[in-house]
Amino acid sequence: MTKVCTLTEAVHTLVRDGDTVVLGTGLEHAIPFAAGHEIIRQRKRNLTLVGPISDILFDQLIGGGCVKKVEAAWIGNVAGGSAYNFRRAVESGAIEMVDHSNLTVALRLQAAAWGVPFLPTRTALGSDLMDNPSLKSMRCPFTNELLVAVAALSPDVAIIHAQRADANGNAYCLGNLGITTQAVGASRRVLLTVEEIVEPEIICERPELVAFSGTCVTAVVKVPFGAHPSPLVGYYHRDDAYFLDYHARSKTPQEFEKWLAEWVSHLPDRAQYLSKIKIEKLRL
Amino acid sequence: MTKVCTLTEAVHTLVRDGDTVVLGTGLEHAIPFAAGHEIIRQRKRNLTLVGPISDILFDQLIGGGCVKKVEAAWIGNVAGGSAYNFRRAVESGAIEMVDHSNLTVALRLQAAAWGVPFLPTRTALGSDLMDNPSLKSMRCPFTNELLVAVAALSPDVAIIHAQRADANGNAYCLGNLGITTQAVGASRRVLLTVEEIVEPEIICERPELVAFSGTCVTAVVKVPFGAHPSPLVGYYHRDDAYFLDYHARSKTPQEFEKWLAEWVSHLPDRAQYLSKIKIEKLRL
Amino acid sequence: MNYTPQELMVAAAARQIQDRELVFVGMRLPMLAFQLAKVTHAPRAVSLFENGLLREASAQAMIYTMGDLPNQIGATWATGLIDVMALLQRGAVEVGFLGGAQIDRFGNLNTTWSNAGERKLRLPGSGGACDIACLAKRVVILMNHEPRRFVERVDYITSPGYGSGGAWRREQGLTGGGPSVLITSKAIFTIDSASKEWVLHSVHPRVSLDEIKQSVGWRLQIAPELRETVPPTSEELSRIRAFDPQGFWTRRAV
Amino acid sequence: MNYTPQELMVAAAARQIQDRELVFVGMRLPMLAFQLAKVTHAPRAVSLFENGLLREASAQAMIYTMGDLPNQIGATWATGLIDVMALLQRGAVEVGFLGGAQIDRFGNLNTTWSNAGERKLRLPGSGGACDIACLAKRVVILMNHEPRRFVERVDYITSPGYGSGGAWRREQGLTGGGPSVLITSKAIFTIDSASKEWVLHSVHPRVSLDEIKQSVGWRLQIAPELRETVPPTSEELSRIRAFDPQGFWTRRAV
Repeated sequence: MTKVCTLTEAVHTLVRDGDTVVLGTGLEHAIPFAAGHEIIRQRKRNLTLVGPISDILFDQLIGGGCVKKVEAAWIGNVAGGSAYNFRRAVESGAIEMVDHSNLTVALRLQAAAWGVPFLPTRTALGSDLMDNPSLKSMRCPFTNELLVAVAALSPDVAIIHAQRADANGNAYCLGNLGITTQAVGASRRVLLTVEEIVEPEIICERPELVAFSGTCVTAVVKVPFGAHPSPLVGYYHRDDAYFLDYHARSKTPQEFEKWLAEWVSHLPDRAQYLSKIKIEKLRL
Repeated sequence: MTKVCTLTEAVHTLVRDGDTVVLGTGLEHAIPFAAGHEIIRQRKRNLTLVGPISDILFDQLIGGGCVKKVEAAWIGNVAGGSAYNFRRAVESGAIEMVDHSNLTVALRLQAAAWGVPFLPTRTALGSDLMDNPSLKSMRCPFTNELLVAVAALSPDVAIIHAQRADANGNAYCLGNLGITTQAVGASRRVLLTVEEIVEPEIICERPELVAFSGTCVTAVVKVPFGAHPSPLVGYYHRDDAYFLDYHARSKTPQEFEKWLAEWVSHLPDRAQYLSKIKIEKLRL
Repeated sequence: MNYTPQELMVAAAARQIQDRELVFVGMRLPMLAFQLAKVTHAPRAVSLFENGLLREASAQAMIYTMGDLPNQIGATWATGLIDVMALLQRGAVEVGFLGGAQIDRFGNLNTTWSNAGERKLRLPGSGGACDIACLAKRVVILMNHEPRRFVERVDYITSPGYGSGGAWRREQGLTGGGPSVLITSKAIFTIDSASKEWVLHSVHPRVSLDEIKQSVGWRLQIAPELRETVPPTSEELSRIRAFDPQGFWTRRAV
Repeated sequence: MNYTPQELMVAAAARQIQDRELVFVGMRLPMLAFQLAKVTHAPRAVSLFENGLLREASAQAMIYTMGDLPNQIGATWATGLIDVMALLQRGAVEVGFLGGAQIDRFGNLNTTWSNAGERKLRLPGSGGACDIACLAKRVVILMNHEPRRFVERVDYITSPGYGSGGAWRREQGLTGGGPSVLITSKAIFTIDSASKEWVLHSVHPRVSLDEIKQSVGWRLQIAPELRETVPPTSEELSRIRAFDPQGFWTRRAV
């Protein structure tokens, strides 16, 4: 009984309509675009997306009709500016938005990962982010200082992309981690995509590089370049031109539909996607 | 202006009479015995020791007359049983003891490292450990569940032993970490002893192995075998016989005084100490 | 076949571990029990150590402490104490092992202070024991069977069992399941589901029921069909002796 | 010497960084400012990125995002967001840089919602900006100087400045120092120590005082000895252009 399966199977089994899904946990690094595109292809609906900064993947999922709610700190295109599907959907009321700072969304997941119902912080005090049911003013039981209590959140699924893992899901996560460990610890199911699946003995050579226990992981899928167009430490650079092209081609719903057909809906799988890209230019 | 100095200088400058000192943060691994012995030699007084499980180093510091208070989860000799100086001092009222679980002492430091005045937990509920001014019952502001609030603690000094660091104190900590990152983040000053000091470029090759930022470190001291008789991943095994010998030779104050003279007080430095040990047998 | 009480305890403790379980191990006898379970019925059990280690493979040499290099080498995850305690606190750890200097009718453990006549004796303290007692789904307790250790009410609750019994744990807000089994050098006890006090489940070979009754400081409940404890098999014994060749933990005269 | 307003802003921002400071950098112009400070007066300044990176050495190539490989390679510490935010929350970060779509008299920033006549425009949100605004010892703000961005009161406080002025931050429990300097494409502002509103500190070359006064939505305080902003030196300009050869961030026509 192994956790290793195909991306199609993993998304089919782990991501269900109406789920709360945390993804893009590395901020602009190691974003699980391959898994995100598979969610769009499988026409998942009414998802709640949770994340800190998610470059353009949230925008694509919103444009793909998968999303009813977003709970995040920042949604845009870091190099380009606005995320147009997101703007349109929030301004029209088509999706619900719950605003966070990076730290408050991280603490929602950290609380759940630690098994406590809340964690205190000094951020967000005095800001309008406090208009959020998961943030409450409180006083320290020892010092009486004003603090913000952040309620725990346990997503249904976390989707993570990493460099390598064994078949049990023990993964090396190289480079910055963002809120990856918190997301894995908080979620009921974890879908892990990796560049390479290796033997457990390889992982045990440097157990300090393992970011979370494989006991938390539900499915492990080998997806080379699974984070493209975002960068991945040790494997490939960011595809800057792709982000700028997406920015130009998502300004109207009509343009976005064409982009989506070309890059997601009409492609059967990731292999076809990669054949459209000069991937060797990005490889380290 | 470098942080690199001798152990004598570092202990002289960083550890002051009356200080709160956290050490033994790796539990039974990487215990900073060399620095602890230097504290005894320099006759520091009225220290408060903080730690989770500290194998025999706390016992030696207590026997050396350096300690007025201990705030910890477990004090003993893991292989042998009792820590006799500790027992004598607590039973006679010579030192004050504040009892913790491993998690509550870790959370005191984690709270300070995070810059919040407390953190909540579900441990210790219903236990007599609650008879501790840094633990208080509270209710979750969201769920109303019973929890324990653990007050932040900022020690004056953390003493850490690691494998290697650069001159700024950016350290690779290999093997289990215990509460090392929490202790470093919580403390006003950090005394780091290491097996090797290396160039920053070496550290930057694998920044995932750096356990804390060198910006938190006050002094960096090269002390080979600085954790003996405790083990250090990548460098040396635990000296089991030494622990058992200490156990046998600390049963009475008189025996302990002889042990202390032989192994600490009458030795000028760590080099002399190491010359008394068959260190090659322990080296990896 | 000859075996020591400690060897029987290790074999009985190993049977408490099921395959694929995440186990908070601790040192001494539970460590041997975990190693034994791995090579017999629970090859995919995973061990967790509070210093910050998780192992899928067994350690390859005898260890005195969880920080010893044979426990570090081949670990699957090397991290900090809080990451490991987080698994415990969020309910992911199926079973934790504990010992103690003193235990009472409701499974509360004391490893902090004990009263010896006039004198108060200081013990090492909780370590991670309180955390495991509060937070693990099940707790298995191993103790040497000496009458002074089995009292109506412990002098100090280091590691909560069922407090004063009944719904006490829920009232305190405790989320872990509490003690499920007590394995001593003379007998095995389980918990009465309503009163939450110990029930004598089985008596080890060559131990009399009276001896057990007289050794505990309260009126002991006894299971309707009291059994004799299943002794270790020869395979179990040879495995245990391979892990602890000097009998350091199992006190076997070699 | 010719330079763009963005190049002047970068040079002015770099001067806000002192040697050895721990700096929460962010992207775009502040990133260039940090790089410039490192090669001029602050070689030992340390940069911190909310994705979980700390760098003692500068990045060796132009980056679009903090996750780009030139920012990862040569990092001193690769960790998680909370570890970096912990440095901020415990008061270890001397200065953080922010931008914004809208700013008000008391330094409050809005990057969430803005009102354009009837329509509400959705902006990207806080990211780490609220955290930096709440927790850094000093905050330096860089903004393009367009009148619609400078209002009496922001529509939404994403990143708190001084709220309604005076002791507001202390009353809210905020531990960070709040905004210290605002660098726009036309002028530099500092904070009045009592009222906590902006004071016009210097006007950039070729910009008139009247233009500034008319561009803000409140009655602007002006420093008694109003200066002209020191323009970037030729060394600063050549450094900036080496970091951003295409003028991607500094909008320089090449």
